[in-house]
Amino acid sequence: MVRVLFIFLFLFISCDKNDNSSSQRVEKTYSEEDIVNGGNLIIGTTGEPDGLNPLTAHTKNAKDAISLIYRRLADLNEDLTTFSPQLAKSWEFSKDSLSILFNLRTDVKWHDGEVFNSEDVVFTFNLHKNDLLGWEGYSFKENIQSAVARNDSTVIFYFSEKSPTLLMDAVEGYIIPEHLLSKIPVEEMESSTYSRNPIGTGPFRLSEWKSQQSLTLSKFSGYYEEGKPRLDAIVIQIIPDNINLYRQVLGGDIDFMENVPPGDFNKLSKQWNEGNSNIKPYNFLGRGYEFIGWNLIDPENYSQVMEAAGDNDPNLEELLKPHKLFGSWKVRAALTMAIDRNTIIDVVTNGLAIPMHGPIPLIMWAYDPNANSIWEYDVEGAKEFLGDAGWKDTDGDGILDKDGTIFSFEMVTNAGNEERKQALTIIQQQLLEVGIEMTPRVFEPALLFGRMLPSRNLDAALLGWSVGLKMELTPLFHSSSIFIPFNFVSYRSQEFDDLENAAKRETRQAIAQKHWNGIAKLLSWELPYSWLYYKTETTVIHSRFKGVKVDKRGAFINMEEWWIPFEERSDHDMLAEN
Amino acid sequence: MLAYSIRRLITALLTLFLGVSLTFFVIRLAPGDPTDRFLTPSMSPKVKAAITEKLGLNEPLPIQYMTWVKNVIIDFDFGDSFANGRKASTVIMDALPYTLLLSTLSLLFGLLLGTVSGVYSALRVGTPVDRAITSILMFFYSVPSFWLGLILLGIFSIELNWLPGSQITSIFHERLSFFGKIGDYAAHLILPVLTLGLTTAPVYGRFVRSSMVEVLNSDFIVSARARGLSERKIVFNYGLRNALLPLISILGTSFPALFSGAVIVEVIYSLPGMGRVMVDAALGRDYPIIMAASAVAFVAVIIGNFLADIGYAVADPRVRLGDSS
Amino acid sequence: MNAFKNLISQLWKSPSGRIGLILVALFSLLALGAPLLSPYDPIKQNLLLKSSPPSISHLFGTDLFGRDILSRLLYGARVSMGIGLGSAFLAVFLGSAVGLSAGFLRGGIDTFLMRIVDLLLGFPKFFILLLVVGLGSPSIWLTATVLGALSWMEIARVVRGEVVLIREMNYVKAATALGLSPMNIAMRYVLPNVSGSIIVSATLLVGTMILVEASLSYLGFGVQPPDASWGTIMNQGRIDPLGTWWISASAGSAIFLSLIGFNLLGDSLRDVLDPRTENSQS
Amino acid sequence: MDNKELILRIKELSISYRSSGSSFWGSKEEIVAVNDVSLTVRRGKTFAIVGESGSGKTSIAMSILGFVKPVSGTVEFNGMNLFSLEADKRRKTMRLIQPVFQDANSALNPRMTVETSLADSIDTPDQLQKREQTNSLLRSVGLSSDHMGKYPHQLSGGQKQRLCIARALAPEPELLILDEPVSAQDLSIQAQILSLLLEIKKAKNITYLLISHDLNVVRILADRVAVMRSGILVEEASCEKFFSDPTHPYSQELLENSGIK
Repeated sequence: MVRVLFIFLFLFISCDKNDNSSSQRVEKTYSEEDIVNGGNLIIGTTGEPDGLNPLTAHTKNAKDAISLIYRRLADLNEDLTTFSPQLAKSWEFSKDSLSILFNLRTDVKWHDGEVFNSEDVVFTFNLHKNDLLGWEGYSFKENIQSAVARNDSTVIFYFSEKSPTLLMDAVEGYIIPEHLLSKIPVEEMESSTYSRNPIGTGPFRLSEWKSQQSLTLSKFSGYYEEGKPRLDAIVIQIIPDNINLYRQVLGGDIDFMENVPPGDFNKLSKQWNEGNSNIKPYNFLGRGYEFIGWNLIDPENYSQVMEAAGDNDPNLEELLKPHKLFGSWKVRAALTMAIDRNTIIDVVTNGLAIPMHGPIPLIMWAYDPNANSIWEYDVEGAKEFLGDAGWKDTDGDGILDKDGTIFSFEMVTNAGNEERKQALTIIQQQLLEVGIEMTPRVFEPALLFGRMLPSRNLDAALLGWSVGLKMELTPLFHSSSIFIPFNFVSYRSQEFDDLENAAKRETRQAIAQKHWNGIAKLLSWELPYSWLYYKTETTVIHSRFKGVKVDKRGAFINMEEWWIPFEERSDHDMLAEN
Repeated sequence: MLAYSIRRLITALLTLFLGVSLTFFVIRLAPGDPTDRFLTPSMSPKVKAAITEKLGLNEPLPIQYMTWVKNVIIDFDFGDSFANGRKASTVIMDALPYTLLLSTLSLLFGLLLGTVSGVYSALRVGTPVDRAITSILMFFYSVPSFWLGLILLGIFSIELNWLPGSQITSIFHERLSFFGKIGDYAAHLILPVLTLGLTTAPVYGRFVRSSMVEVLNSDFIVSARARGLSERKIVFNYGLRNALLPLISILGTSFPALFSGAVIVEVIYSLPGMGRVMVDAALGRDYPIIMAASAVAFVAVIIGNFLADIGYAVADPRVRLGDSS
Repeated sequence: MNAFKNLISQLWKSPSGRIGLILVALFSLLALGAPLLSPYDPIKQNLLLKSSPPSISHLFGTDLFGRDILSRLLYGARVSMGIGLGSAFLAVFLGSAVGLSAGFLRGGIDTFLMRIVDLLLGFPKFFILLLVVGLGSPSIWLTATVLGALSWMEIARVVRGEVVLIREMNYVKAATALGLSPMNIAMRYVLPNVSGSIIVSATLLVGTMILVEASLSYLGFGVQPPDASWGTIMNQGRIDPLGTWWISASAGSAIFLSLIGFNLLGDSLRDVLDPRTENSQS
Repeated sequence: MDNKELILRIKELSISYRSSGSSFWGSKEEIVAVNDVSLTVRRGKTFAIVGESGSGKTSIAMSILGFVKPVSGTVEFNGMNLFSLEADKRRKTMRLIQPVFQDANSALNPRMTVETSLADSIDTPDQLQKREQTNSLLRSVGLSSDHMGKYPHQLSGGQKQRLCIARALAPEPELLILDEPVSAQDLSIQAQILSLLLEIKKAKNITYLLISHDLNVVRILADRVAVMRSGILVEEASCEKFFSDPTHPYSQELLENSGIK
């Protein structure tokens, strides 16, 4: 269940890591000559991919598998700003910074034996730009006017305007085979059988897919990098129940698992450090963070105004009234001080998260911890602020009131996310200590995201965003997004708009950083959100795998380089290849 | 008989049609929008509109309904899953065999266990053995299947590690011999079948016991005893036959219950059957899957009832006589 | 009241009736007396005591937030039994109304109503429940209403079957000959004589409803916080089934024991009220 | 015969049932229970219909009471066609025809006390008057007010039948349909009930339509006798004539079998 709901946590597409695997155990080191090929990796996952067509797949499970089957033109490096060649050997910017020329590899084959060439790149780009398809990385391509093949091994991308992210925009998205997909109408792309029979240029090819059970990815012998992949096969075993899955990791049936429950992860780390386990834990900054969004406008007024004026009325924004409770900055600041992030982290994630104070995700280059205004846990301060805002407990019932109304509201979250439910429960208690009555409410994701957020019909919501690789806050806070569900708090500020516009166009990183710091300071002071914590990943991998690289981009970044020494091979490595 | 069967068939089809149509409207009128799952913060409204159009969700509801009915009747096409674009019928056909396997095995196990304990108990009415069996049946009748499932899973899979606790095959399934494969399936099915079978058995056990007690007290058994027939013959030829007859009719109606029992058991043991498909589809507002799954569920129920009627007719000589007249 | 006493004493005669009565009475008292009996506030957190196993101060242990499981179960009894009773009541009301109308009025109305019953009986109920209860934020009321609205058909069948028999009884004919109104006859001559079957079905249904609600909540579809039913509490124990075994053990036992109670009581009531042994009626 | 003297007139009455048959699949067959029967009953007299079970005598009674719809024919009561009365008028009229059934057990609502059963049959809103009438009714059938609070299962068979008679008398009917009124009772009770019936008839001048297979009972109560066989009326005669000189061979057979002749 948790897995399905995960789909609903819309997240930006991004990557990152922080190489602080919690390992203190000394491991044997290997040199290039020790490396031998062969063996298998069994990945355990709670969800089945929703298809392996990079154009139409949405779930993390699908994207992970796709990253093994397909290649891009170039791949993002750990710094999240530079790129390494993949299908493109090299690239050059034009002098006017409005086009990039890619030199493609000529030795790349598709899994079906066809040769990869520039037609595939142009074909892929045209589909990315196709509205009808609704590819989720569409926004990356908005600044690109066209992609033109000069010859079989050269493609030029033309841009509308200058931007610091030209290369990132151009290389986003996996290249798909023109010879297989050109005949499929766009509308039928998602339902096409191709989604279950993907052909890519990556190190692994799909060899078997048993619905709801497992996927087998076999070594692609025609892969362009010499000697890779080193493993014979990767089996993705689907076990919908997280606890069951974890038990199988302990039992040795599964080699690799993400999202290990924090309590279990800590136990496992301890065992690993003591040398009592061959399951190696990796703890690194992930891609998700949790926050409370305060509705800044009055929900009732909003629906009346929308009904009366329609969303095309140019004066709409002026008609909106501030929220009775959270329209007040003092109240938001008090609420932020009333919440003890560390306790929440302790209980909900067993300490495996980092307190968060501002809008910039911790893995992004633009993150500067000193830029945020920090509101530490301070019950007295919270009470004082609330008093300043006129909220006093005049009738002695323990709940604050003002002009005859008591300080009471509902905080909503989506069903299916245990952590959020738990966090809500704790926050309820913490708010009660300062005299605020908060009722937690859990709604089906479809209802919450489909109806409540768009209609602003809520007081406050505890949600999480997933982080994309581009520095981007427009959907969440820009005034141009005020009527889309992502800016469900209806934040609008000229200052923010100016800063973000400038930051996104600035090609000099140092200056861009200044703008982003300004944004961090502004938002963490104005508090449309109370940011709670940034989650760390809890991934475990069997220690017989060598050459493993796990960083803020995730644990799937170099699986083609993983290998297993002969002496450590297990049952899994004897699996017949099929 | 033919006329009757045709009449039954028409009623069944009508039931199916009405039921599925009702489900269609209930689901569509429910809050929630399947396109939300495609939302990403950077998606433009234009793209969302395109998706809505692609999924046919922009049409008025009656039109959507007509289209759906047309596609199902003419092409037997239930549409493509919103979640992964696969044909809904394919998704169902992938999952259905496992649910059928689980339900059938559990039914047989529960039936066997229920009949044996019911008959045994009936032959010893009022004795401590009878009371013990009745109590045990009441125990399993009242124990929630998910709790029993958790307990069995905890003991036999997690603590003792004797049996697998998830999936239908092991990772090494492919390299097993033919019999090895069967054994592998069996090992994975033991706990689920035990869970579902044990909670179903009391339904039959209690029923068999009371009807057997009634039959054993009836005049023809008494007179058979008086004629000095062997107890064995009395129990099996006279008693059991008459006592089991009514069981057939409740078998048919217990099909829906078995189906919903399978949903929970499949979720607990992570089996790749209809249970997971249904739960996921319900959560994700995956209309085509929901509709196809409910059609299957309706068909299962209707077939169950139909088989019960036929079985009843075949088993009851009076019914057969009536037929030939 | 005399009849009631009589009934109780008859139930008390058999061991199963006694156990059923005791369990049902016990759980009802626990639910009613939750505020008095709970050693702690069921929502009061004590994070210092989070996930602690059973002890003298917390007999059934605590949950992730250090809340007392015993107190939560006592309050959960209100929700679980409330939903069980409420939905069974609704189902009995609807089922009796439909069964009585069909059996009493016969003819086209009977055929029509029973066709509907057949149709609804064919519904894959649990699946529909998943879909419908999953729609909104399922409150106690919504859950009880949906459960009740989907469970009345069997009662309608039972009631109709009985009514058809009773309708042919001479006292009904005599009443008709006396010129009593059909409504009067239905309510005073027919209904009281099917009440035995209705009470039996209703008692058994309460157990079934508690179980169905628990199953839904266990799957995460049932009532949502701040309300907590036994199923919800059990679902909470699912996060770490071995580490916090006491949560699912105690919640599971509560569900199980209440089911035993209602099932035994229902069975015993059937024995006592069996309409076929007419003279045993009070 | 003028209308005053004539209380009930049955004309060409035919009744048939649809049997569901023993066949599970099979089609339904029609069974003719009463075939073209006509007869008249005089006010203040006892008219007996005799015949074996299945001869259709009870069907005639049920159709008079309106529980069975005839295929054809009419039943006139006090000159009014019972089948074509308006609902309201019909309800009033029907209160003048009351049945007494064979099995008093099934004729009494097991959930009602003696008092309620009787009170239900008295059509007055005045509670005091109701109570009085209930009491006098009870007394008139030989029961005491001690029985008021009792349930049917607390009464003896004879007491139950007396209660049934009391209930039938409550609306002050003109015609009582007695369907095997004593055949479920012991011989000694039979005699008591029969004498009660005779007494009541004398006191209230009520007409009886007696349905019975027991010729002894018929001989005690009846003024006229009609014999039914397989739905057909084979003979109708005065009581004396019937018992002394039956014309139809079937009537003779009946008399012989009953040991009266």
